[in-house]
Amino acid sequence: MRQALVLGFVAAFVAGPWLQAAAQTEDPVAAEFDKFREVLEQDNPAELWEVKGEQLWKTPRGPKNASLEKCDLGLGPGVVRGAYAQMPRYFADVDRVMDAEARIVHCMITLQGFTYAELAKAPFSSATRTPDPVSITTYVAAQSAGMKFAAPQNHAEEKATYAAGKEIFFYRAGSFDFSCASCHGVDGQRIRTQPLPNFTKPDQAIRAVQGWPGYRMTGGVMHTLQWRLNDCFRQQRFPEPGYTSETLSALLTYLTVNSNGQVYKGPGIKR
Amino acid sequence: MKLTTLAMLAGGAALLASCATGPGGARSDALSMMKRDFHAQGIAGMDRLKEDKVQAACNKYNDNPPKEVAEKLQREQYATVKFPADGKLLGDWKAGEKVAQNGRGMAWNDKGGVGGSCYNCHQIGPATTSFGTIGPSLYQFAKLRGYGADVQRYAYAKIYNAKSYSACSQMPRFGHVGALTDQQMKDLTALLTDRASPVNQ
Amino acid sequence: MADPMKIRATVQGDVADVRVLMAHPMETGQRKQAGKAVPLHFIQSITAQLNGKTVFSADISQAISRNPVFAFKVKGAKAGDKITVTWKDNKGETRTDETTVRAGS
Amino acid sequence: MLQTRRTVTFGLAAALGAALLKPLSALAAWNQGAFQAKSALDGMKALGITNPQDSGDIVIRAPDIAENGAVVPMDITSNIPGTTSISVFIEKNPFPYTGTFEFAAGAVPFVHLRAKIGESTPVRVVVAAGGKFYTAAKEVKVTIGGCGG
Repeated sequence: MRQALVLGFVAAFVAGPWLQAAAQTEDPVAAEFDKFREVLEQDNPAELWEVKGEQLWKTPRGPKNASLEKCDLGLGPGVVRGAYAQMPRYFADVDRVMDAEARIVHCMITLQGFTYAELAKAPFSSATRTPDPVSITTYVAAQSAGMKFAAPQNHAEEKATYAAGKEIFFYRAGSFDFSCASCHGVDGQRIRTQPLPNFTKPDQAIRAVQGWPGYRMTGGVMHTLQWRLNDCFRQQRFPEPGYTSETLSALLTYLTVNSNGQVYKGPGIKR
Repeated sequence: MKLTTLAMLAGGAALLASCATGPGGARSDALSMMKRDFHAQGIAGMDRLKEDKVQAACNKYNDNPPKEVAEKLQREQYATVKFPADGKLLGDWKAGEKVAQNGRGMAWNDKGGVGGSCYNCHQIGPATTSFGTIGPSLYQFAKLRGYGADVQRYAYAKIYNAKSYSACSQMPRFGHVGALTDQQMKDLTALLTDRASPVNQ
Repeated sequence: MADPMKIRATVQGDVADVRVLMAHPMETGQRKQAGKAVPLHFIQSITAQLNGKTVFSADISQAISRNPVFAFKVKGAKAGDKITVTWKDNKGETRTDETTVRAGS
Repeated sequence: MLQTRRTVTFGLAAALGAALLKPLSALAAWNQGAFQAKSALDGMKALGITNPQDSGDIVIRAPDIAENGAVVPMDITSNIPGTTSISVFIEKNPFPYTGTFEFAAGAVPFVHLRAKIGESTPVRVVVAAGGKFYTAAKEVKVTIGGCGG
């Protein structure tokens, strides 16, 4: 990520001469962030939610008093290892493509008897509460750490969903005429000091999905990609996308397929 | 709506066997998905998902419309610019700096327009090093371009409706969509074009 | 009840590297939620024992980050030894977890 | 990494509870006076720290510029023989005294911690060794970041 920042200085900067001089050398701030990012990642509080998520996965809960151990994440009922890196994918039982959290929520509804309304009511973490699907997604994601992303593009619906996701990515609308691509469609740019990876490029798309679910230092809360995309649309000045909706699965299909072949490092730590 | 179902309905199942995209193509799938999946939140209504003329053209041509289309759009957009009734384009650059720093406004958790988010994308004053690079540097804006009325008018109109000069510019149309008040735009114009502004030192 | 800690203890030579993750809000008393200040709520004391003998302890303030992370090193430890960590917060709540020292790779 | 994770044991001793919280001699009680002091100097006074000597044998590894002031990681090591405790003062925080870490027989005088830092500040460390106090400080800058993550 920090490499992109340095790149940003070199490539996008032609204006201020005093800055050009600075651009010749590596950005010391970025280097410093990098160094301590490693320190922070060594002990990541995200692991606390992995533990919690594992318990939630294995404990009989909900009106049907069932565990999630029969939940099919695409590799067969109960198979968790490797599943996260191979989603979003098409699920015949719902005849749509689902990302990991969408599938987990689906399982909580069908196997445990929770309702979508109660799960979607306050789906994002606050200082005092981490919703169960967030912990469970963190657990599931951790079981794909070290594996390569391999979101399938075999079923016709998976291909169509990728294509729709790409359209959504480039769709400019809203008060500020923004699309996802406004910030993430060009190499080497940054917003304030934050590097903006170009998600249309395979080598950079990984930055959209790497490190999620992530422990966010701001607020000290655990967030998933459902939250991340929700907040992107807020900053895009769009209305709000539905939690675990097909729109978000489509966008995640576009981003993940673009990252296929790259290694997922597991739950991360975010600014 | 299931994408395959859409394709089947079109009666083109055989033709589309290897591609489940609906009859209107991926774009139509995407639009119907978004229309169904989004909901109004705070000040952000569902109307925001609809493209206006500029957005439609930029989406259609991948931000690169043919010259004549672009020029027509730019003329139309420039016509939306309402210059201040009192004829004064320069406000207070100090107030402008605050507007430029403020990144809030128009999101569903805002009450309306708040700031200009200028530093998100532009280098402006020399004191702020945490600036974005999505837009060009505006440092020494008038020092490089001149302090005349034409430069002030250009700055004001660009802030009011950036699409007046570049149909598919990534910059929002702050005046056109009511994200900034006349006074805020005057203050920003001063930040960029006032001789006393640190931007021009 | 407080959520469990996550403790990792690996020995290299005769020094055990002990790393602890704690689930705690560490409220400073300054944060506001729905217009009301969230009361001060933070871990005050930490004690770590090697096979029942205290080797490391700390008194801390609310300035320690939310979901605290600590690491320390214990000499004379070997694989199979027990490391026990206990914290106690300003509301009197306490939590103890234990792990076994593992040989480092 | 995964290997290590799986070997970790959880919550086994929850029932042992507060019985284990036997304070070390020097840490008889959580020092309210020191923790509520508004300056590092007052905090030190309340702790009985007097005349700390500057020392090059205290190593503070902390970022020059922290990515996020809510979580500033630091590794503190004392190379002073006979070190019994390390105390940390974040000078510009509203309550600078952040904590004291005590090392009994066998513990290496090292601690990794993560603290909240409100504004750019010196982080001052005081080491107690052989009945004397030693000190060193490291400047940490805190920045404003962008959005998202």
